[in-house]
Amino acid sequence: MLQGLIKKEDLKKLIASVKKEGTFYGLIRGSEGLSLSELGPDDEVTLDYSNFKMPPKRQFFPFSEVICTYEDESMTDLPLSEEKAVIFGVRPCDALSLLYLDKIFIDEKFTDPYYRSRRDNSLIISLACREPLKTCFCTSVGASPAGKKGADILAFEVKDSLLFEACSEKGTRFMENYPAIFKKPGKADIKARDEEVSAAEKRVQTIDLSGITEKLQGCFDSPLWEEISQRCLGCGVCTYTCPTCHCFGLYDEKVELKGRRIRVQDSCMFPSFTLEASGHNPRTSNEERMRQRIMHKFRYTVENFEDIFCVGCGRCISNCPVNMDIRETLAEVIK
Amino acid sequence: MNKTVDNWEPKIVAFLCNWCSYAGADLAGVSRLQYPPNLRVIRVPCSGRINPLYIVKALQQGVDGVLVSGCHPGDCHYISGNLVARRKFALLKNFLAYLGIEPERVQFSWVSASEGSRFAALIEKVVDEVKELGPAKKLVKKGL
Amino acid sequence: MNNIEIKLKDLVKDLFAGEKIDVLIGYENGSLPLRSRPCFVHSAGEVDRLVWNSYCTNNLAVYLPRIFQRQEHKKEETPPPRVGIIAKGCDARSVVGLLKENQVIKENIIVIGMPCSGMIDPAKVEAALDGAGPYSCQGEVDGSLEVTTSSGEKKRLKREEVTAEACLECSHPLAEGADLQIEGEPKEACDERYEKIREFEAKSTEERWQSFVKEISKCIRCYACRQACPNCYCKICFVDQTKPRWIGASDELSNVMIYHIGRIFHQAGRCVECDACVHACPMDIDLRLFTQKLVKDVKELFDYVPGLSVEELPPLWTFKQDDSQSFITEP
Amino acid sequence: MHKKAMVIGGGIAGIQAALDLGEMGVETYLVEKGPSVGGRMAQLDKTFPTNDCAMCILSPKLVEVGSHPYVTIVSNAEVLSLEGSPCNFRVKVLKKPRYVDEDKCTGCGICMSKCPIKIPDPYNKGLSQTKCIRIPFPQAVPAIPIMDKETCRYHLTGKCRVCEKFCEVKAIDFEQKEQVLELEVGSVILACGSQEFNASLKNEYGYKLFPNVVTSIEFERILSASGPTSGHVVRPSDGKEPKRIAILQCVGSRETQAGNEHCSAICCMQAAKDAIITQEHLPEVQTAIFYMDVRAYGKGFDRFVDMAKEQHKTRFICGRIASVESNPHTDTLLIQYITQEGIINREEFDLLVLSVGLEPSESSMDAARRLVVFMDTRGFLETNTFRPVNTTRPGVFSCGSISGPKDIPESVMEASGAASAAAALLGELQSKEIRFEYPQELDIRGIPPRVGVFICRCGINIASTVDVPQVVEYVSRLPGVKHAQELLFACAQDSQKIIKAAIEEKGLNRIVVSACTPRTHEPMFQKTLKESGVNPYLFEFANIREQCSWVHQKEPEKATEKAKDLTRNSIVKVVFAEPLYKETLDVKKEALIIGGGLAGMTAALDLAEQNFQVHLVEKEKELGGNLRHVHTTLKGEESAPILKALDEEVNKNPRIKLYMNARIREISGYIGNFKTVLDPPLSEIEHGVVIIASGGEEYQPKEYLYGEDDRVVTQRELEDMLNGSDKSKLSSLATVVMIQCVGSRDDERTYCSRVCCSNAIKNAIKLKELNPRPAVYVLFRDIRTYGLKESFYRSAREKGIIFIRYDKEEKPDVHKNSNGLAVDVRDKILNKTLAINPDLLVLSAGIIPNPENKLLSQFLKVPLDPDGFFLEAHVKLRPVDFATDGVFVCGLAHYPKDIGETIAQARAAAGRAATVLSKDTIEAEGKVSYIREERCNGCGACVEVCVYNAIELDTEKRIATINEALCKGCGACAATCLASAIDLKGFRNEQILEALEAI
Repeated sequence: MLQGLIKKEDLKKLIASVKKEGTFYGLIRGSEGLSLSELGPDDEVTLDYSNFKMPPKRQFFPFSEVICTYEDESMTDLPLSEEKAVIFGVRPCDALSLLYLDKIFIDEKFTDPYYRSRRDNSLIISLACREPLKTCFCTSVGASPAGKKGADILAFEVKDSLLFEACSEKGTRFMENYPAIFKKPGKADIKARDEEVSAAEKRVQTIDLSGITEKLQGCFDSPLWEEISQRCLGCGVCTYTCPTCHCFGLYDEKVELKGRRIRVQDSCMFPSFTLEASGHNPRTSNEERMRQRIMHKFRYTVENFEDIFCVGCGRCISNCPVNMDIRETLAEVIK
Repeated sequence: MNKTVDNWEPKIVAFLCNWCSYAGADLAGVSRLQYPPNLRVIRVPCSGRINPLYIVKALQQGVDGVLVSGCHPGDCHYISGNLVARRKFALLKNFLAYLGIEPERVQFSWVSASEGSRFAALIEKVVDEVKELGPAKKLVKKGL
Repeated sequence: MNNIEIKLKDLVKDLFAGEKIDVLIGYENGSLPLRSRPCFVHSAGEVDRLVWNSYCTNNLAVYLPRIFQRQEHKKEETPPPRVGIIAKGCDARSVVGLLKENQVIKENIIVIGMPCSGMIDPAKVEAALDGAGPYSCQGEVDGSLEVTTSSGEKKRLKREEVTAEACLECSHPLAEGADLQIEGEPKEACDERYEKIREFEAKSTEERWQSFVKEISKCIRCYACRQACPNCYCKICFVDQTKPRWIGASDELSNVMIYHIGRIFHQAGRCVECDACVHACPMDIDLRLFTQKLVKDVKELFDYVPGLSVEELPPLWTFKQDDSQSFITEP
Repeated sequence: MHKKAMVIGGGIAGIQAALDLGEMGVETYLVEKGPSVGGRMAQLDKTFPTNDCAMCILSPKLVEVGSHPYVTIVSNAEVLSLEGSPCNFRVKVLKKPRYVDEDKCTGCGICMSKCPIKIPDPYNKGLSQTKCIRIPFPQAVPAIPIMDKETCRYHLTGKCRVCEKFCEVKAIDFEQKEQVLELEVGSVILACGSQEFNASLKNEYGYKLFPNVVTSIEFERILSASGPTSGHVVRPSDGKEPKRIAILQCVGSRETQAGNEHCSAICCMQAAKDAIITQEHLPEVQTAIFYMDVRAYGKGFDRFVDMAKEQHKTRFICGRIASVESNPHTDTLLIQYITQEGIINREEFDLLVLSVGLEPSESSMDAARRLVVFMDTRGFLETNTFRPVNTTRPGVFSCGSISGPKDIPESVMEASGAASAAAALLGELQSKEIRFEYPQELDIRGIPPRVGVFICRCGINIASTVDVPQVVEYVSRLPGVKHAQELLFACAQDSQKIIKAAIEEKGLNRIVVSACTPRTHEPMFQKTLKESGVNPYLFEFANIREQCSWVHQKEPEKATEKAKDLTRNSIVKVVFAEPLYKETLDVKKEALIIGGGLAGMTAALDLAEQNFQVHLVEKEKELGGNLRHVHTTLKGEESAPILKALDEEVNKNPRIKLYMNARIREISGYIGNFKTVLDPPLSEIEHGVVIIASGGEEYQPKEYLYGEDDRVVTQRELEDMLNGSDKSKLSSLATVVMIQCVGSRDDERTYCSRVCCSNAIKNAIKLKELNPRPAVYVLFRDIRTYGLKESFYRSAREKGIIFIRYDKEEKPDVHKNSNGLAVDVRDKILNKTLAINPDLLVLSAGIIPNPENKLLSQFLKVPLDPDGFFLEAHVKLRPVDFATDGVFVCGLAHYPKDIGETIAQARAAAGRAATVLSKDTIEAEGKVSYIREERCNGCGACVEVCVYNAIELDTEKRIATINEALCKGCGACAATCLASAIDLKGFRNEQILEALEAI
């Protein structure tokens, strides 16, 4: 396991080096708050944050993208992205979410070339979590503040430095590319890191999800859903800010003979999601939609991919306008 | 501002009510009054028919200006369609300007069936003002 | 438990006891600090869930249209319930608007007016804590809010500074016209309004456009603003319509802009300035900067304030012969 | 013979009469002496008191009459003789040559543009020039040029024929001859109108001597945007904007030296209107109107005059102009005038407008002579107060100003009334069935659009500017277009054959024609589609002439681009068009008439005569209403026998069912299908129309000691006394004072009650006739004996009745003193207060609306005006209709009016009602609104914005529902609906958005 220490102020050097081959994404705090942005060497990288608002799926699975254009009878696919990118500062929970998305978009039979080219061309550097939020519950769903899954490199804040630890071949190759930048960490650094990690892990609130999938298998027609969903406004905040939600729709836009096909993220919380061309809608109510979302994440994905598609980032909780709390919902199901 | 754009001619869409303004435009024609060829007319039965979204959509489609014209208050073939519309228009005009869309891009007027020359003068004025602004960029859909 | 809360619970219990209502829409404690959230109480036994505090930000009127909507998808229609609703000034104004637009059945609703002293805006608290939600809250002390951050730091925030904008500028804090009133000291009405709007108006066209671009660029099209708005009760919102499709589905900026222009314009003469949309927005878009402009214009042009009278026609449903037409182009 | 009639005169009255007859299924010839119908109204700029644009409201009527299947316009023609008897007339009509073949001409106007001879334009009163061969005005119907033989170069010199050379359809015919048509009709309506007084006869005002003296009709053209100066108000001498304008009233009216004795009835309001409009054009202008009396006697007139005074800075000067001088250097006018106080003033003006009166025209009098109907000594048609639309010859009716000066709504009312009378006469005859056989319509469901595009060259009108072949080439490549071609004249008959052939050969299912304005030719192409089995709404028109080639003559390339764009747009719109069908609904051929007064009875008899069942509801125990208190008319006709006869006729008519002492409990439904519950008998009746004739009441004065002193009575009470048994009391009177405007024109009721001046004069004269001794004083504000009533004012003064003007601010003071009753009034002419001790004080109490109007208006969802009278759909052209179809109003329910006017309006209401009842079904518009239920929230916004009451909320389903029969297709509901749950067929959101996308 390759490890390397880098002074926080030396991050700029790394950015400058990476810039020669590709793009470096990191977090900066601008007038509009925190955002994952393309960085130059002169930008001040922020390390002081809990997590950022929009999950990293947006880097690979944009809200909308043109996938082909057509004119008359001919159709042209859009070229694949060739941009090399390093994404720095993703939290471990979010890094894990990318593995789930890969299961959807990179499949032996059906691979999404646009998603795949972006994934293949990117390197993920996670930043271990020190200050979990009130809404975090990663440890209950298989993630953790210092989880490595999904990351190519996991970075830890250690005093005035960052400790980089390669978690994949890609990560190892990356670190080997910049021998001048990384120094070998000392024992004290490792110890400091270990302390931080265990402190953070302890602070994450937990919920007991044992048997959740089985419970869900038995409660499709439960009156529970109506009760739970009463308060829900039916917006798309939870799904759009969720790092694993990935449903989308296809739309055609045309001008005279020319047109383009666009893929746009969709949300199972919207009635239009299931609206059929005939006008029929099999899911007309909020409760059915709410049930679908929970079932999808905690039952269907387990049945199909053997994973709960939730990483416990808490975005759906903190952003919900009416404080729908998925932890409470799950607790209700289990009860 | 953008006067330097070569050979650029603004495209202006005009929503005209059938009974007054469209007839006024016809009269301008019958009277052979010459005005700039930048207008594309969409005939509607009444200015009251015009959903404010049409105007916004026109801007999104990349037209450089939108003109809406109906009957003068009192002349409406449908009694008060133009007066119901007037309230929407007043708010929309203010609102779009407030958002930073140049006010000259979206204009409202009244032209009666006997005002061929007013119609021609109106088009002259609107085209001039839009030319002054240059091609529309705001609110325009990308990739058209 | 505060005095108002006790009075409220007693009153609601009486309503259930007297079989006046089938359901009460009120607030309960949320799962996060500084959050009270909407709740539905179906019996006297559940009344103790109810709370009344400085975190009751949501506009509860948003639930009314759907409660009263005909349940066409259900095999058997149940008669519409009798509903009690706890109402701040803004919620009550929304109810008036909904009554006017036939979304609420007048005979089936009891509005309980609350003496609202202004609600705390969680977004303001978050901003004061560098963008993260508080880990816990110790309550109000001497006009300040005491909170602890995720890093364990304790902070005191001046109440005034974390009070929601809508509440600071509220012109009718009292739920006038409510069926029942809980006595108390509401906040004073604010007469000095629209200062921000006037400031914005004074900017150059370009500056205003840039601000608009900046705000709308944040939008993720989650429609939380729409879903939280009591006036946005359309069965199928214009953005979701096909044949014709008013707006492209992508997040191309012009699409997003037209969504917001359309939605906000649909509030013209209807918006009660509750800021439900603002509070719902996960991206902190300053929607108030735009919604309030129309409120101001409607007042100035048509001398109309929404939500105050059930009888008065909404301004865009009617006209006056001498309405302003200074906006008309004279060739 | 089937139902046939002839209307002579194509002004607004004639047009309305022809349209109403046509709608009643009467085949009608509309004979017009000029080249186009339209009359004087076509020359007006605006109309009072609403300042509506005259052409905006007239031109749809012109188009309608020009294309009505039951109306044939015979223009440039006059009637020579009328023989036979009612229901069996033979008319000889002389059709004069136009030198243009009406069948061939397409109205393209090329002849006009090429003709080298310029002549003064009669449409613009000679203030501008037109061509010797010309279409009389842009909206003319028929839109066919006429050649002025007197000035035609070819006719004068034998050389030229330029017009013939350029006419591609060979329509010019220099050899055209006069033609005499012999037509058979059942009844005739005379509507030949009047003419303006020749201001040259009053040479003291300098007309034709000084350039800046114009007549009011010339000024009307100057104000008009389509006039000689394009609506720039300038004075003729130097083209500069006038700063001071004088308008002189009563030029040729109310004086007998060179003019006419009668009042012309319209000039006061026209002057106020012109002052307002002028000030709107020139905010700084100062206008002074010199008048004798301000005769603002109609609905909303007084408010209009107040507006002129208060908001438009118009001075109203009661006085006459004595002399006019023109400064030879500046052409400024120095006007000397005498005020009513007798003061002589001199003032400079830049422009003097002479309000010329109306007088019988030579052609009207000729027509009257040829038809052998009697005229009065002035030359107006002789009519009886109780038979206002009848002439002296049975079967011949009249309307409009041929029987005395009157304004547009009265002319229109008389027109509908005359139409009703003419149709009633033909009651037993059958309507000619006009039925078009069309092939089975193509079912296009599931068939992709196959668009045929036809681009018209319009001779060279389009083709000389727009590169037509290029447009054809361009559009032929557009999606959905299966056929594109050019046509020399798309509207020509052979072009229709070409279009039909293309539809058949290529299986076209949607058609676009790029040509001229759809406003005139659309119905014709729609007919062609129908004849080919294509739904007529699968058609779009692109206007590349009026709105392209003619306005971009110097930019052919850009015009071509525009023509492509416009055509493409129409193609997109037609691709998204859907076949539409007009809903029809059955008509219950019965009428409900509310009110059994003169108006209600008259309307009931007219409808019954046309074989319709009538339900007449009267709240009192006897019929007659206010007429019971009117004993004689101003002309001296006795009303009692008339009332008795009416009462009997109504009572014995088997088609009239009377409900006495009855009230309306409930009315529901809509045109063709109303349901009303009456009490008694508390049963429901079904009917197709409603006529409101609920009358009005005399104001009960609270002022001038009325009710406190027996010597104070109202005019009505005086009239009862004059016609009662105790006349002896009256013969002993020494002094009688009458006070006008009691309860009228004050702050509480701002309107003029219209009849009180005539009533006072009638009673005053009667008093004098009874006993010439007493002094009779009439204290008035303005004497409003409008029209032919003026002669009675004159005769009253001749009989020694004393008229004293008072101001609203200085009302007479009535009190009791030792001498009995005392009236103090300030006489402005003498400039002192007169103290009169009458032994009878008569108050001219105004007419107030029926207090039950409010309830009725709620029942029927029709509006009231601010004064509480019913508000008609349009004050000028729809004086008895409401926006809500199938409901009509007449009599005092509408506004105070005299007997003749009431009868005319009642017959008009009957006529309008008959246009509904004579049909078995009513056909709705094709382009109407529809609801998309799945979107409708039931908020009710649409219900509020619909002025036609075509939308209701279904309380059960909580969604809006549209009654297509009532929808007029304005689309206000669709634009107001936030949920887009309402859309307008033919202008659907989808069509408009697609069209926008294609721009």
